[in-house]
Amino acid sequence: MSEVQTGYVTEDGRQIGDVMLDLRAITLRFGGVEAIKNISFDIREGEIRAIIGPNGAGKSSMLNVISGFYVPQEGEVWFHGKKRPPVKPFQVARQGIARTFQNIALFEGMSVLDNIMTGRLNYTKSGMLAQAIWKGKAEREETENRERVERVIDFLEIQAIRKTPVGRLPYGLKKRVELARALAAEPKLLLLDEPMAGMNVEEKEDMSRFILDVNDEFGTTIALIEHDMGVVMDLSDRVVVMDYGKKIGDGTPDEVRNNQDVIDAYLGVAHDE
Amino acid sequence: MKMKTLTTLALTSALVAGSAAADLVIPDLSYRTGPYAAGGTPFSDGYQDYFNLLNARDGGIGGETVRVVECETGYNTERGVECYESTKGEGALIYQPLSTGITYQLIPKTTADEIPLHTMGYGRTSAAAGEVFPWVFNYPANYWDAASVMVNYLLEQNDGSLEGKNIALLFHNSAYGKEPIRTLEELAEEHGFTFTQIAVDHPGQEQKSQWLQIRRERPDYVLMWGWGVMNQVAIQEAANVGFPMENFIGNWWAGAEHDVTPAGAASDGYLSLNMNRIDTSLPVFGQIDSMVHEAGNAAGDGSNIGSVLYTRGMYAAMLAAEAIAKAQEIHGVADVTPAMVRDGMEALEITNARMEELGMAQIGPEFSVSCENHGGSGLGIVQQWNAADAEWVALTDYISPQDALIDGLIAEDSTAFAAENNITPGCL
Amino acid sequence: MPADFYYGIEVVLNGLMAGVMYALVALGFVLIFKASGIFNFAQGVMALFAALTLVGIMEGQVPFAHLINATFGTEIHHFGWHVPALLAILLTVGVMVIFAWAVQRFLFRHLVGQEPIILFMATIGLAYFLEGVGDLMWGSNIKTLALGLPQGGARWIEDATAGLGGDDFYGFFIDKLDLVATLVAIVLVAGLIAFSQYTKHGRAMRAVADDHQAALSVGISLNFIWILVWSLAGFVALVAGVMWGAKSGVQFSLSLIALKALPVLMLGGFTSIPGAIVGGLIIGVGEKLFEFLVGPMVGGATENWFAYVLALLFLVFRPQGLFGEKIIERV
Amino acid sequence: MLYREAGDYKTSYEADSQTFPIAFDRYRYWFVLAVAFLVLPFLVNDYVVNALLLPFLIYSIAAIGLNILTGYTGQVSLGTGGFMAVGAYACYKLMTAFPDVNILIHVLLAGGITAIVGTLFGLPSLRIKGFYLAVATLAAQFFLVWLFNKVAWFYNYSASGQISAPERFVFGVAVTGPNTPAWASYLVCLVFVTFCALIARNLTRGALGRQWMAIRDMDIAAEIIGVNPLKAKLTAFAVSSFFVGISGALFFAVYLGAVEVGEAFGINKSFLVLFMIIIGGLGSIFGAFAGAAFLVTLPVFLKLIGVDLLGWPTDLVAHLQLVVVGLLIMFFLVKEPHGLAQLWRVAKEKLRLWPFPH
Repeated sequence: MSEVQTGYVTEDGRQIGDVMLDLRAITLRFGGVEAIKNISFDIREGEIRAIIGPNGAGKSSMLNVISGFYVPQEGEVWFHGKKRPPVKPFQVARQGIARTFQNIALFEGMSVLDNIMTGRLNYTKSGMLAQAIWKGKAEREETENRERVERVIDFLEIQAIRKTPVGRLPYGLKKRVELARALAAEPKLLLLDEPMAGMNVEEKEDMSRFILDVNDEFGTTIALIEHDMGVVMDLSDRVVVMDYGKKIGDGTPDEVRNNQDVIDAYLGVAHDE
Repeated sequence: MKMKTLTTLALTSALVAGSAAADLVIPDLSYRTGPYAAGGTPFSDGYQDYFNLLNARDGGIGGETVRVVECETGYNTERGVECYESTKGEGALIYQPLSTGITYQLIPKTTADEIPLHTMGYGRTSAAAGEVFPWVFNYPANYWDAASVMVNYLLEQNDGSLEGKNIALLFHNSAYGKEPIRTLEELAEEHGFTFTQIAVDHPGQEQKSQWLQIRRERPDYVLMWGWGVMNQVAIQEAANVGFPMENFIGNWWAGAEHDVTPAGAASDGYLSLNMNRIDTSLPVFGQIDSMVHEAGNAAGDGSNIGSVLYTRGMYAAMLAAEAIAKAQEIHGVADVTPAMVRDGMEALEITNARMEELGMAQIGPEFSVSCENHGGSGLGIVQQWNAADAEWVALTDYISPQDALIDGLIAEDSTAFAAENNITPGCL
Repeated sequence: MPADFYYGIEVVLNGLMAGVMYALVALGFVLIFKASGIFNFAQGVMALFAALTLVGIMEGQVPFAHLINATFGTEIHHFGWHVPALLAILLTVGVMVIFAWAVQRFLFRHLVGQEPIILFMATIGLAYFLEGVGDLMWGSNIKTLALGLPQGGARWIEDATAGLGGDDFYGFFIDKLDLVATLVAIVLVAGLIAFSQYTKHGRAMRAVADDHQAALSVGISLNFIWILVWSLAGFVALVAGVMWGAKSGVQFSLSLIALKALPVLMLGGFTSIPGAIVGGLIIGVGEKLFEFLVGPMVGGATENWFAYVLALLFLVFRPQGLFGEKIIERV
Repeated sequence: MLYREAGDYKTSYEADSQTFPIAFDRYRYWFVLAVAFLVLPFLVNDYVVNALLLPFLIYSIAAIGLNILTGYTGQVSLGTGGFMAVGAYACYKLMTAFPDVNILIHVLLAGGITAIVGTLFGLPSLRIKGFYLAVATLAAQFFLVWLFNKVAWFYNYSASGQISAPERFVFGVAVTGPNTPAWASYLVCLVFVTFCALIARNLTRGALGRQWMAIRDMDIAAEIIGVNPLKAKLTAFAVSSFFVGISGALFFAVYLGAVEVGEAFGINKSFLVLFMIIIGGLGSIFGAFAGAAFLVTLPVFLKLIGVDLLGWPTDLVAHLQLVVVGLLIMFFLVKEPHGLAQLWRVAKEKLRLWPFPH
């Protein structure tokens, strides 16, 4: 479906690579309701891809399809050039796809550090016995993982709350810890579900900076859902627009901004009919 | 931290209590709480009241006062262990643990600690083999005797033949309930009756399936090894399905007043075994009433005097007191040790004359204990509930079990136990 | 074997009746769980306590007699009067209402907004407490319920059906007490439904069950509703205690009937009154039929575990229970 | 002033993830261990060991096991009694079948067998959650008890259906059977408690523990970030049952010496152990100890006060005991809903700031 067959160069001069994730004609139904209707789009390596649309457009469902949490009734998911067989969510995570959630899904009973450490689960190879004894491989791995996590903690500037139980954190910091948990997994593809919802301007600026830095420093491909149009237009390389489960636009921010369907459906508030 | 302070507290209190022991200490592992409280309370009342009577009337046993130390087990094995450990340091002379679980628990412990254990009509049947279980006594009768006595009673009712009859056993699905199965299987073969086993799972509040089965199969007789709520429900359900009460026989733990009263008039005619006679006119009750109750030393509120389990508790206390007296006689000292009491138990001889002397004529059968036989004579009576007068009426005199069969079974089981535990049988 | 076939039917019929008895116990759990999300571990003990109180009042027993006697050296046991059954039932209901009030006032009011596990745990404490108080108040001997409930097989059913299955079939056995229990259960459930549909407090109760916050916002007093619900559960406990106590006498073991209600709850769902009834019937029939058909091959006494295994198998295929709504998981 | 983090800098991640990050805690821990291993064995008598220490230690193991399943992984189980029975009967069969093998190995193997059985009964947890699962584990409880009661092979066809532990030795000292010295049975249980607590601590602070807690806190999110729920839940069932099996084996072989399945491992046992972890604190190893100590020692303590000190009738004291335990549970809850372990943590936090709380 995608028109561009090889990579492209963005306005700010970054090289975007091949198609990493290709969604082909996805249809998802809950009972009789079609949450996603025959949608196709792709995500390229190194790109920041935004999915926008009004509430109930099916954006989060789309991320859940990518995560493997929802299994679409029709359509195919291609990852790294291969058709993905039906998989469990945890297998998707192991393929290098990490994510955050719209309504924060942190583990409330654990400390910030432990929460972020869960991001490293896929890098733990020592078995149960080794972990029970603790000495040797298990301890070495634990230390390596901890070093990795500390880098993420430094990167996201949350050193001070390392040992705090997440239940006690304010909303903005929780969002950041959730991002840290996803980053600790060193994902190839990072899915962010409304990373800036409910934040004030300053917090949004911080978060935007982190997203850009992640993309820049680690070369992580990012797909995000966001409502703040300004943020979306600034951050993303390409944008998919959804409405009532249908795709109504796909392209660079400029293209989308000028797309009449999108204006009608989404930005239509300012547009006279 | 907390645990340690508690431990020290327990330690000191145990020590303090231990030093005060100069008289004859009889622990009473009672269960006045929990699901079986209705049975435990009268037994414990009778057990204690008799010792209190001895103190008041005779100044104790052989001049030594008796101190009863009551410890509540709630029929729970772990609490029983606690009770055992907390009382044995006080110089306990004889244990009457009352629950199957606690008994099995205490058989090895009392053997190691050399304190005699009396399990009167319960516990481990093969402990009657005194050479394998030198510290355990289960006179005057055990469960296998009971099964055999029941069958002998039925033989008597059927002119000596049970050929072609169908006898069902309704049993509590536990070690206790399964006790008579082996004996009854043997007897079924010998006498040619059909033997059906019907299990009731603990606690036994719901027995519809079992009684529908009885109603369908119409056994000629139902024998019951029940306990706790199972007894009351079984008797009620038997009445419900119209099973003739006079063909329904409980063992001696399924034949007390509280087992039959909830079913009211419907329980009239129900039979049960007893190892001792019920007779409220025995002089001993009058003495207890005047010398214990009116003196304010009674263990209970007095409402249980003369009841089935009160009488049995008192009977158990009498047997213990007689054994202590015997021990004093053998060893020539008044302040006997547990080991001496064991000797007294092994030399115990209960005669009609002695029982009459004690104001409880004919309360139990005559029997004597020896090193080889710790099980007594195994005699039992059959009693019948008269709902109108609310009293148990003895139907028979003491009936003998089939000794040859029971002795064989006991020998078999005790030999196996001896082999498993490296015990060389012999007299102490 | 026609007789066996009819006996099979008899087993099913009796299973249904037993199911009603289980459902009576399960109802109490459902009432409280639905309104407050509390899994009330003390429900069984409440049944025991209510039945003990009923007998105690009827017989004119002095509460805490043993404690008083032991402390003051007195010898009091009975007031010397007998209270008629109906009045005693009313008084017992009164005691259960006071109990419900006390539970709210001194326990759950301090635990508002806690997690379900904490509330569950509080009911464990309550169970211990109530068991002790019940024993202290009324003593631990077995008491006979003299309410005059009919017991025994219904002869007219037996006689009318005796001819069905040949000489070996003696007619259907149905316990009169079970028939009464069924009747009581029908009246009870109908009463509960009518109460929750047609009365102001009943509607408030349903509103609370649906959504605490919304109920609060329209001015319903949660405190009052919870006292109401616990009182109702206390009343249901009394009914269950009386029905079960009629068979066995009122004694400690009555508190164990709660175990019979758990598989029923699992099957029917913790929040559905029809679920409790249907669940009870399925469990009753299932375990009796299993004991009838398979029991003899494996040595019997299978009912206790089979009830749970039946519920378990059922849940594996329908995790939300019989009447629960399908769980849609979201993130 | 001693009890604080200030000045106790961690220079490595290993040091930071150790069990007791505060130096004072570490000293206290070593002190407790030293007293338990080196001092107590010389002080204890039969009463203290058999009535208090053995049940406390053995229930602690069971509570640790159940806490892993319920407190850490969020899977409520009421099958503890049944699984303890598996441990006990496995131990009995092994002891009688291989009398020459060391009893300690039998106990470990009994734990292993229980782990397998527990994993099997854990399978429904993949579909059934919350209270529904709790009730489902009751199926295991009732079935296992029925099975051990019914199949005579499990109790070596003995006439009574009871199993009795034959005498076995470790380093020439009897640890089971009637001639066991009190200190020996205490030490055996202490060794297993220490072993189990260490393993439990290591597992719960590491990757596996995080998986468990992730499943507990939010199973769906856990799965999406890469936790295999099947593996996490089943490992929790396995590890938990392993501990519970060990406790069952010790309960039978060392503590009671003779048991009957329905009486010793009935449904009451399942509830008791669950109460222990709830009262002690879910998701805390210390909580398992605290809960076991509370429910084992409190009744004994109350009995000492009521019967021995005040001289009340035993049945009154037993009834009052229930009232007091019930009241205490409710009182604790109202004051501190998260159990004794939380009470302990709060006390430590206050201590850490003392004497300058602001």
